[in-house]
Amino acid sequence: MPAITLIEAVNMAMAHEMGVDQDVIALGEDVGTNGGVFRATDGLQKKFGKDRVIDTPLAESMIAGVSIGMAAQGIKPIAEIQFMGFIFPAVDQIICHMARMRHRTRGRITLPLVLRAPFGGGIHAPEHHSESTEAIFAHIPGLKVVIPSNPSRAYGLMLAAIRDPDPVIFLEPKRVYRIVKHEVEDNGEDYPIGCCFVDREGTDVTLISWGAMLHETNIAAEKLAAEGVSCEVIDVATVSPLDIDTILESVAKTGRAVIVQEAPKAGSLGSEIAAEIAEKGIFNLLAPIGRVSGYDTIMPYYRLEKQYMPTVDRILEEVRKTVEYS
Amino acid sequence: MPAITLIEAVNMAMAHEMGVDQDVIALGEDVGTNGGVFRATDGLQKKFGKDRVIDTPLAESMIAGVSIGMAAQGIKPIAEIQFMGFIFPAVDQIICHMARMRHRTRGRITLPLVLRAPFGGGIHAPEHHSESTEAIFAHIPGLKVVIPSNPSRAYGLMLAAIRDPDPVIFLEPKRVYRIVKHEVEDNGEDYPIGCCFVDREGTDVTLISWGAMLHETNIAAEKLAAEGVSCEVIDVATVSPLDIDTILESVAKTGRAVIVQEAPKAGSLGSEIAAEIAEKGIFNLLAPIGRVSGYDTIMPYYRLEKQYMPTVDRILEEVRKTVEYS
Amino acid sequence: MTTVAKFDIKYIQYIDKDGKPTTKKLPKLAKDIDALKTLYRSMNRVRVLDTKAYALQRTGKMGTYPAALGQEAIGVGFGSALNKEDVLVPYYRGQASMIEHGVKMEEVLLYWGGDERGSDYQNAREDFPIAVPIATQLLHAAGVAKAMQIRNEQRCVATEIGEGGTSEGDFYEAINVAGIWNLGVVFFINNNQWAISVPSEIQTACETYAQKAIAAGVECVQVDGNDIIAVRDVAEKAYEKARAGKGPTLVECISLRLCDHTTADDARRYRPDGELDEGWKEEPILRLRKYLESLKAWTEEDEKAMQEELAAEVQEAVDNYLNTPVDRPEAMFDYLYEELPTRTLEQREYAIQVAAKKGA
Amino acid sequence: MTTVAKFDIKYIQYIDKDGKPTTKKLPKLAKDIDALKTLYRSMNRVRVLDTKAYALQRTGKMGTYPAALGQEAIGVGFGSALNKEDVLVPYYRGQASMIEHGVKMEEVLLYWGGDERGSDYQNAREDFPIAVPIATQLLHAAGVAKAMQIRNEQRCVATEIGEGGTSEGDFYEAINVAGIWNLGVVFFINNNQWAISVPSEIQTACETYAQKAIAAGVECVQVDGNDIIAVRDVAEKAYEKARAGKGPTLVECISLRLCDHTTADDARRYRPDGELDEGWKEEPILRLRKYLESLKAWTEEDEKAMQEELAAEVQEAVDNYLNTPVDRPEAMFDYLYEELPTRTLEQREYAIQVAAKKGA
Ligand SMILES: Cc1ncc(C[n+]2csc(CCOP(=O)(O)OP(=O)(O)O)c2C)c(N)n1
Ligand SMILES: Cc1ncc(C[n+]2csc(CCOP(=O)(O)OP(=O)(O)O)c2C)c(N)n1
Ligand SMILES: [Mg+2]
Ligand SMILES: [Mg+2]
Repeated sequence: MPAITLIEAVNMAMAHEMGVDQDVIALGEDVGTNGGVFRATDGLQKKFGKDRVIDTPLAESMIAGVSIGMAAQGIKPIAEIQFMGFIFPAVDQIICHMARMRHRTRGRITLPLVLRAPFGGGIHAPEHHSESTEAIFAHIPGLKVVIPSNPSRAYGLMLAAIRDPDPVIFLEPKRVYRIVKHEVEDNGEDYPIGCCFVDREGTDVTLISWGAMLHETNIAAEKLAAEGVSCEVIDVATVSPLDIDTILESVAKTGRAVIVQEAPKAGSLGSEIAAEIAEKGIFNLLAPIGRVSGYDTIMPYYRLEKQYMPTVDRILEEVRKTVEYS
Repeated sequence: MPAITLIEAVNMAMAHEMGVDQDVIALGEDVGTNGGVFRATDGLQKKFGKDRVIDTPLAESMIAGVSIGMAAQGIKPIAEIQFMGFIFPAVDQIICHMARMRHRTRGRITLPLVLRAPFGGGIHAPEHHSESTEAIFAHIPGLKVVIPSNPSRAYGLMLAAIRDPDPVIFLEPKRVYRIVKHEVEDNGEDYPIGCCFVDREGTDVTLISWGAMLHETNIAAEKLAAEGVSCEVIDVATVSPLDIDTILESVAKTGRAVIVQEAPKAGSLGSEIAAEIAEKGIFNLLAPIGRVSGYDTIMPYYRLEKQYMPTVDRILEEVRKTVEYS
Repeated sequence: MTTVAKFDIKYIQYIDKDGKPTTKKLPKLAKDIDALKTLYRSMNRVRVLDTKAYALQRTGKMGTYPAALGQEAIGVGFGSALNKEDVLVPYYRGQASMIEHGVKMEEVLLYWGGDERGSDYQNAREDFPIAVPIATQLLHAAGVAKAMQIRNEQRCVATEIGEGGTSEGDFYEAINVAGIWNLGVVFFINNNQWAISVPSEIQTACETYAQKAIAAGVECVQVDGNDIIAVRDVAEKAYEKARAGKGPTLVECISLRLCDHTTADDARRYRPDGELDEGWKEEPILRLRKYLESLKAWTEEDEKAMQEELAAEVQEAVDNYLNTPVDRPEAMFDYLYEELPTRTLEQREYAIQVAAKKGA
Repeated sequence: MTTVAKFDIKYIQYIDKDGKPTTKKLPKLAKDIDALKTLYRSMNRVRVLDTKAYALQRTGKMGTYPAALGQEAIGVGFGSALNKEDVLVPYYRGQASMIEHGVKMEEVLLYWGGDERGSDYQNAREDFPIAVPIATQLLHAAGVAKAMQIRNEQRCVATEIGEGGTSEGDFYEAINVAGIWNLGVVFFINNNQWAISVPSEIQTACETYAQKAIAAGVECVQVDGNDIIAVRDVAEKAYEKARAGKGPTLVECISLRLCDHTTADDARRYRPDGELDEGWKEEPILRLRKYLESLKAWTEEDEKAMQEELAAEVQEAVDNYLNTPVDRPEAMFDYLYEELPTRTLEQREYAIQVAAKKGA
């Protein structure tokens, strides 16, 4: 079993499901011959033909809207938005239709579709290619928003997303597309959507993160272990609907929480998690909830992006502060 | 001085500023001859001509995009989106350009524009006409998001929004367009953007709300006063950037907080406020933060909308629970 | 300077406003008295329903409602030409086509009466619910057609939009993708000359709405939307072409909105004097009646009988609507996902409690 | 069936790929040797800059960069025809027109080198920064033109988009509003035949991109985008019309992308064999050189001298770019609003501290 990267895992999951389910198709800008600008769909058109791996015209609202139409007929589209920064023309279709078709037809029409998009900073990309706007979608009832943090989860969660009878926004942390490899068996086994994963068990403090930031978070946890601080690390994975119970249980145990995210802070997913802890677990807290976050400013172009992105050092500092608080 | 409604105040502020500043213009679908579907721009075209009060083609991305172009030239557009449910085609222009033009040109191009939209439920409107999605915009750095709750504030804040050198999303709680009247002098005095207003001083608990919900919140506070519970009521008014200091001060005084909002709960502005209190004022809290909110589901059509919207009773219950907590 | 491409836009009309044929090459339909009577009845049915819906709204028993007054030939024309297995993707003023394709009148009323169950069509299971966000539905129609193409089905899709809605980007993205993918979808533009208060002179510099299809390489035609024979005939041919895998068509149907935009509108604020008087002379129902009368196929008694029957039919739908009790509060949650997340489940329980208290 | 509207699309070319005139009715420019030499130099400048930028990227000194190889006649042609007081609203592959309108080469490099200061154009103060979200910029261009119209100014706006970008709704919304408002804006389509890996056969069913303007009632024309005399002449006339309040024009310029989409792309994955060989025979620089040579207006020595001068000029820009120190970390915050909110002010202080620690 060869070790594969996160993006290869995404590819493998799509290929797997297209192989077993005729109704699964892929579409998007440059997904065909080119295999996607990040090669997420590499080889799929050769394998499954132009009818099932479709290069679309350049129009995101169209990609989303057409996927809705197809899904209503029982086709299971996996639509790619080339970068999350270009998802906004599709927001109307996502919010006004994708999220609510089952609801508004009282279950008559359902939309088994996946909308994939690479997101996040740190790869020296041009303007509009590095933002993290998962909070927008996590606020929309009727959507599921999934963010895998490593190859195994990418494989299992992508399978689950395709099989899910409802629309899933699948956000891929492109900074870690290729930085770790896992041995992933192509066995068709999916991972549950709607559950956190516990990356590391610990007793002193709960670190909560998702996507690419989990890597810095895990490194920080490792370093802290050497200092004698025992961190529990939670990969949120499904950012909506949020599995708050796992987080609350952990915080009940550790009494301390630090949330690590790349997105701007105000009105973010981190705010949501903090609010939930504050509502349901406030008196378990021995320290204020720590938050390591991108800033409430525009994602800078790449020369300054390192100044924007949370680092292992910033995490260490915040965790130490939280652990030392009394 | 005749008493006027919230929507009349919006109209009066626009008329005032168009009178004193040639660069101010209004545009949108049906804003001209028809004076807007809610009559917000009633009479403006007659007064200021078709060059300054412009009926646009039916295209929201266009309305936003063209406003950006005009504002870059120093025109000060007040653009209407007919209902907030139809703002989504414009989201790309709002997020990718409106919010960042000053930033990305290092101050060379600035956008003194206002994007108005009526929002919120409770008026038996058709589908897509009743949602409260302020959280989406409050999460976007570079925007200001203002929500007046009564006629005086609508007048003062609209003037401030027009005069603001940066883009302001001005959300009008249409349920209260006509339910209260204030005596508002047309004196051209603006109210500050970026500040909460304290509607009512109190000592036992801080009630935090914005927009139409402030009305239920104030009624609840009145009833609670009769029971001997002293509520401080805060109108957030500018939901982004948030004036968290006023809220923290109040909570430091009362030790208890209840947030009241119409929007769905997960990832909402209420989450943001709760998270901030939890981060910066957690040990002032004598009770968990109470939250009265819309549900994490699609805004129902009107037959069920009353079941969705927070009521005075629900507020009373939550405040009592919060006050009695020990 | 050489010419590299040429286009022209055709206009089709068979019956003029006085019910007189304008050409000798009439389609078969023009001689099929039974078919014409059915169309005539259908147009009248919509008009009765709309009138009733207006009355319900005025008496507080309905929400905002968009009538199709003066535009009945369009929806009835293209809706009736669909086969049962075709799919209809309507816009909000689409009751005429919806009813023709099997949506019940009481479902239409339920939808505008603020009840989601109105979109759980009992007969037209594959048809889309009404799209309020303008132009979005055209992309769904293209997607449905794409699904049919993938599966090699001989079905087609019909969708409708107002002329104002053609200014939205989604309109153009939809016709463009339909063109390049050669989809079996037919786009009908109801050019009723108004988008709420905005006339075409403010909407677009185009001479015709049909020509917008040229931007997508899609075949197009302009039709007299008050002439149901023309609308229906053009629709039939476009559907045949679509089902045969020969691609999309865009059909502009010229009519006039004889009513307010919706019950929430007052067209007197913006409609020029005289427009309505002229419009009423062109309207589709009277025109077809005159034509039928000229064929000696319709009498005053027929009319009376039909109106009575329609009144009863619509009244039954209204009664069914009015007798439908408000849905359970938990219905707010029950169709959000196949399975409700725990968190929202708690809210569901809470909402039930709150409702129970209120009820008590 | 009557015909209600007719359209045709004209194609303009003056000089063919061998540098030979294709008509006797040449515009004045074709005889203005000095002007042609300036255009020739400008096209070469862009090519030298692009080559340099590619090299910088390959050696880790630049971010992703989109070259304009083979498309220089378009941007140089329409960019050079602008007056200083006109406004340019470029797209990401717009360096040719930007430089013509006063943007410095080092600003272009700074932008793609990941520094916002690259958009703080020192000369072209009113020009828009590069738009990466495709088609969005066309609406800004329309808005700028609307502002000029409101103020009754005799200026105009030029904007550019790739042929793939015409599939976006914003493209259509922009030309439609420009049409109905009669705005002084000229839309240039760089039809370089590829949208990353997607050729026109997958993008639209249109025979021409010019014809998309018919959907907006906007005048349009197709031009040989490798013939700078044609591009420039058409641009001049369109601007004159725009400045005179006579409305918008859409100009499709046919070229070929001789390079990868950007430095992040590898066109060998999708480009058919032979396309490049054919393309290089059509390209605009060699063509103008041949034409100049045919007029005895250009020699090998001229070429050598010019290339040396351009190399030095571009090198200076590169040096300025490379010598620009990274901005202060607080610059992330300083241009967000006129005045930074308290909350964000705290983050600014914190960011400064973090940076200081890192530096230490
Ligand atoms: C995206 C969007 N923007 C605005 C509206 C509000 N609105 C509802 S109907 C309408 C006018 C539509 O006119 P037209 O397309 O001509 O259709 P008609 O109503 O005349 O049939 C507007 C602006 C909407 N429903 N959706
Ligand atoms: C809204 C949006 N979607 C997708 C992209 C990603 N993208 C960048 S360039 C490109 C292709 C553009 O092709 P074309 O418009 O023909 O211009 P060209 O690059 O060929 O000059 C794509 C898909 C983007 N920048 N913006
Ligand atoms: Mg209309
Ligand atoms: Mg291209």
